[in-house]
Amino acid sequence: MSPEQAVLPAPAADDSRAAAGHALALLRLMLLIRRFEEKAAELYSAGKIRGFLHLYIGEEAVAAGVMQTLGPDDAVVATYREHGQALARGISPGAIMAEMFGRANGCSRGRGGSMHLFDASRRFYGGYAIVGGGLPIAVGLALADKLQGRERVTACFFGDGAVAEGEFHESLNLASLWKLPVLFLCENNLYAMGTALARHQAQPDIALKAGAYDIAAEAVDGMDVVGVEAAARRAGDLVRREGRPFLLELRTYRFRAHSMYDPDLYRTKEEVDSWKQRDPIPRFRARLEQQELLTGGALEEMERVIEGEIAAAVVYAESGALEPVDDLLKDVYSPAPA
Amino acid sequence: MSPEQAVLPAPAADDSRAAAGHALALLRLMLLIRRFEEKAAELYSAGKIRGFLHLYIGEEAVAAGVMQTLGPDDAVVATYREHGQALARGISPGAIMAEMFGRANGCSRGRGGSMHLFDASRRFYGGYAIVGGGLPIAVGLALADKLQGRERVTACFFGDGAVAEGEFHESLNLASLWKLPVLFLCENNLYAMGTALARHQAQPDIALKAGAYDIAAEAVDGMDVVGVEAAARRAGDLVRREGRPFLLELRTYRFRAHSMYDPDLYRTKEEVDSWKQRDPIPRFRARLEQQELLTGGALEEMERVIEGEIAAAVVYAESGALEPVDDLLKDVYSPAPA
Amino acid sequence: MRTTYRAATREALRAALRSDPRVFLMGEDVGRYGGSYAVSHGLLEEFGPERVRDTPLSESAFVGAGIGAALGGMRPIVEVMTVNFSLLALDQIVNNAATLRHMSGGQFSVPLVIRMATGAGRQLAAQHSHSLECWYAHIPGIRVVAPATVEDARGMLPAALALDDPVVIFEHASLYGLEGELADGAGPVPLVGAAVRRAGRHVTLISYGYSLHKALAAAEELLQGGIEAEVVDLRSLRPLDLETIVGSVRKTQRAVIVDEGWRTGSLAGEISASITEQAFYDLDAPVARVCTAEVPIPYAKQLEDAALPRVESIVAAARHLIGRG
Amino acid sequence: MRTTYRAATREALRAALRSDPRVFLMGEDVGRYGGSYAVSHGLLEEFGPERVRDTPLSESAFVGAGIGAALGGMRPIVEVMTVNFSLLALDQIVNNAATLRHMSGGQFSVPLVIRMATGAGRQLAAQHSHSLECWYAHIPGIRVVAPATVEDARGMLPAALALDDPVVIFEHASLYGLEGELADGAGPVPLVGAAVRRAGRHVTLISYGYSLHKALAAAEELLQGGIEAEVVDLRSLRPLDLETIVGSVRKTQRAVIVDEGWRTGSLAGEISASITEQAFYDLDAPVARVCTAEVPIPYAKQLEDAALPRVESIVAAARHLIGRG
Ligand SMILES: Cc1ncc(C[n+]2csc(CCOP(=O)(O)OP(=O)(O)O)c2C)c(N)n1
Ligand SMILES: Cc1ncc(C[n+]2csc(CCOP(=O)(O)OP(=O)(O)O)c2C)c(N)n1
Ligand SMILES: [Mg+2]
Ligand SMILES: [Mg+2]
Repeated sequence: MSPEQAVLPAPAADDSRAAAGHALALLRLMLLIRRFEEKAAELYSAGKIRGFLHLYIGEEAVAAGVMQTLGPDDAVVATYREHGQALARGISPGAIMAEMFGRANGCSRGRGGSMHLFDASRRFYGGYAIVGGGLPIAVGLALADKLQGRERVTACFFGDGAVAEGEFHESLNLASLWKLPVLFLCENNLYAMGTALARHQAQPDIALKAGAYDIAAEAVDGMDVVGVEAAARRAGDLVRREGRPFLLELRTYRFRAHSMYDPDLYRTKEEVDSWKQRDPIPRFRARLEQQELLTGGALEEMERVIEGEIAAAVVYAESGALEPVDDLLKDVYSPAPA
Repeated sequence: MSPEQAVLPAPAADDSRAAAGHALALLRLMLLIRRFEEKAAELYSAGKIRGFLHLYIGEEAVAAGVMQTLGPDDAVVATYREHGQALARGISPGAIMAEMFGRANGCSRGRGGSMHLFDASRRFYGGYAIVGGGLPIAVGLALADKLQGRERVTACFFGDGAVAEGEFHESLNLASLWKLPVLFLCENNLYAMGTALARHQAQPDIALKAGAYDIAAEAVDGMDVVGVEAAARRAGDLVRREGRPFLLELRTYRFRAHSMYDPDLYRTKEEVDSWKQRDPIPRFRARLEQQELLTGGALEEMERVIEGEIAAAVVYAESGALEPVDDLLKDVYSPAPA
Repeated sequence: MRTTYRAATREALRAALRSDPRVFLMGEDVGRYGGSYAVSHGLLEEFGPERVRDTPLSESAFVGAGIGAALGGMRPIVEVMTVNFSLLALDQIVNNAATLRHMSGGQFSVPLVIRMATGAGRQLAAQHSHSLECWYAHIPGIRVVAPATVEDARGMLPAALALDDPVVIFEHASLYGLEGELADGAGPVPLVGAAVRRAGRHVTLISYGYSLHKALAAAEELLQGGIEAEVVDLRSLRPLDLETIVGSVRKTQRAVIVDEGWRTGSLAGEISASITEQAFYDLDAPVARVCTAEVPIPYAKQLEDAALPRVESIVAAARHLIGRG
Repeated sequence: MRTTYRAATREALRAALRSDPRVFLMGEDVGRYGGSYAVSHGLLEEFGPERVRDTPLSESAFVGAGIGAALGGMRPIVEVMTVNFSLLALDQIVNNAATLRHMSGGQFSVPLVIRMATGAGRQLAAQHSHSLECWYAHIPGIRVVAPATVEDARGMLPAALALDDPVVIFEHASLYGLEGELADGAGPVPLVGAAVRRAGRHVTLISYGYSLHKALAAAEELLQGGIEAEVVDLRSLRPLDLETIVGSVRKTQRAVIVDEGWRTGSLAGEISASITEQAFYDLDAPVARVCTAEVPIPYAKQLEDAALPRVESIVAAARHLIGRG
């Protein structure tokens, strides 16, 4: 699929949504994710963050747009590339940064790291690092909601690479067969590590595959935050109303390498640059300026505040205690029942 | 899917194929499979055959029709319900019966039993008893042919239940992505053990699923041996010509329980009877009589010969030696290389 | 009341479904078919299709869905028809069920029960005869039990459901027909803790599941020769109750472990190593193992019989230890 | 010539692809990406996309396809990026690769090599830090090896390809950077057989893979205290070379097994049991094990370090055995 094909205009009907405060909040959120990850990359090079680090830079519009449409009772299941989802869901930058520092004040007490962010209070059921592994979990969360008569949506993020896994197939069939409220969100960034979509999918049109499970689907430009939000809202409303799954394909691109280990040999500079032309942040900013929703030094002010938040997050992380080694075996099993 | 929907007329264009000798051979083969399995069921009750025994009775037209279209260099991968495929591929009734008796003269030396029939000389790569487990094997056999520049087809039989497994999804994608000559043959008998198709597939139209992999597909009446052969030939020719996979769905029905352990509580007698009305054997016989290809006492003669063959097969099995217990560890590993 | 292992398991399922609305059962053919081993027969009729759910052939998805449903507040009982098919669900069990509590810093737990039939002995050949309990017993984060009696078949399930951890219950397919006495109103039993099923002075036979009954038969036979064997039923495979195991061996100074798993890398090996670590100086002879021969289980009866632990081989191993072999 | 474990592995792959047209390499990102650990870097350019095949994320299908291709006359080398993902392919490996020769009465064989990275130590947390070699070593019908040196990285692959059996090669991810001497024209090495990597009189340290190097470091340290440790590298995990292992222990009368697997049900347990079975009366003290703590590997460095075998703990265990602990 060429970049061109991936461009769909954001439905005009939804532009109204992008009004004032909400629009600025969206911009702010995307900026926060971007700056947070730029800092994370810096701290990784400095050796403060270890293990695997997968950056979301370029894909911010997806998490930012989708998360607007979820309520506090809805559930989120994500992948190892989930800083954006975690921040968009409201987990504090400090708790996430501390997690990546491996500190006890991290959102997983330092036991998970970048790939395994959790927050029970926000029904953020974590980052899953086995590709495709989160899909059955999302199906089960939705099943629990259905069995308990709760009208909730489980939002399940996964990449284009996950579509090749058997668990994608089994999970979509099960969710549709049992009429479960799962919003399947495929972040199609055209690559599974170094393997281009067309080299891992015989049929690269992912949304089309939903038909094999009698699931409704749509593909949207994942670089347009307004369009993403609108599509996610349409899809989520349908999931809520009909209690059935929906597959939303978000066509996006990662600007950075797959992980900090990736030499990025499999893409041309031209391809990456052509996608950077469609960077969701400047694109949205331009739109707001044009609509005069962003004026004067507002952006600079926003950047300044975010810079402060991130600096504070780093301080919070630095200041976090290390889990004592004596607690190594904690939380392997539950305390025996009374 | 109701029995009605499953009925497709056999393409008239192909009736010519059903001429004389070939037609009688088809009838004879279906009868051989039927009588062989009736005897196997009897011997199971008598305790001569043990383990699991899955009967193909009612589905004979599928193996009989498909196997006509394969050459000696083509490969066959089957399931645990594979007596029909084995007989149709030319493995002798004696070798199969002996295998089910657990004798050293069985086609797997008594190590496999009913679910694991093998014959290297016929490129019969065996019955696989883990549902879906044979599909990746078939993909690999086709890959070996492609890499060695051999124009061969690998015929891969599996049931409707296997369609729900992740391996179905992964295997069809891989076969299509790599343009491998696999003829996927889904024996849709409407049940996976006691679970009806509509209760295990959100989208019960199996042929339709091929689109998700950019694979061509067709669904045919699996109770009509002529139609099956014609469709398998069309599909096989395409696989051979284009070196791409094809999914052929064969709509059929098993008249007996899933296995000898199955109380068969999940189907009504009416449903089973309505399908028995479409028994492929009387149906084809009637057609041959009407076309005066089957006359006088020909059928009785055929039955008599088959009865003799099966009696001989039982004698062969009875007379087979038991693998000596001292050879228990044989064929776990290859003899060390010279 | 006289009952069978199958009926006791069914009764445990029924009682759980009755007493806790969070409990539901899902798996292949648990409903309309009545369970591939007829364990869940009648439960669909009593509890309906919402709580007794037939699944497609999708082991990874429905086991994973069990994990998700547990995260979502339910108490799922997932039946994986047999351990042979559980290989398709191992990623979900090992990478998700076993890790979520720890990876989340204790925020989440996975109160999931997974039941599966295990074992060989019915001429089902290489793909349908696995005994992989040892694999599961290796994984921190899950608990593993193997009921070998009707009491445990009835009592371990409710005990497992009372915990917030994932519990895997192995039911040897050859045990479903086992008959035994069950006290009326029998309920939960302790999940952990080995049981001395027979007292003896000369040698300890350690086993679990179906093999336990071979060990008990061997003990009978040994008695004819004047050898009094103590028989320990592991009951819980993870955690292991080494206190009871080692306690018995300290007394008898000799141990034979009977395990249907293949010998190399068997649970028997782990137990042998642990006994030696803790009771080396009390041992009169090295701990012996009676396991399955290292071969994909063949179909032919004489070959399968030769591959599996037999009463004679247990008796011989015990006699040998005592120097009467 | 001075080289690295990574380069030696790459050279082994290159030589195999050059010398045998039946050999091809497939796996996730082995081609364009250059291999997730850069092992196969450059091979796509040299051998082309037909013989160096990038696969979709479909572990079960491409491992199964490797089995099928082996049945079809090829000599596939399948790279499963890491053992963590191999859980998704276990059904194919255990139920098909390991059984086909036996189930078919010897008619078919599966000359397949499966390579996978294994191990922890890089702060990759619970889902990316498994050491499940012991699981594989339990399965009859497959062979399992763990090259720990550049010679073995270079030589075990061709030795595996020369066999008609499925062979699983475990490459500890922390070894790829290991430097060592490789003789020019170095080729195949015997696949089976343990190696005494260091001679000693007082205690035998038994290990494999990356842990071997911890054992060697411990031996150095022990020497400071006058303890001469013999270090045995298992090399082959299935079959185990008990002759060499037991031979060494008979000599030193004391053994410490170092294994990155979780302790319960570890390969170390199997080896401990086997040593005791064969050399009980030669043992001066019970065989000791230094394994990984029973916890899903945590991300935080201090916790991961505490969970894994350390040189100090090996030294302490050895000293304790000798009564100088
Ligand atoms: C089952 C499994 N196989 C392989 C890997 C290694 N791996 C990690 S991410 C990745 C690519 C995933 O691509 P995609 O699903 O498109 O997500 P993206 O990284 O593009 O966001 C691979 C192969 C893994 N984590 N899990
Ligand atoms: C992975 C796996 N899960 C479960 C089983 C148990 N089982 C054996 S056959 C069967 C039903 C398969 O149905 P289908 O694929 O339609 O084939 P059919 O028996 O109808 O020919 C099941 C569930 C199995 N053998 N393998
Ligand atoms: Mg991607
Ligand atoms: Mg079927």
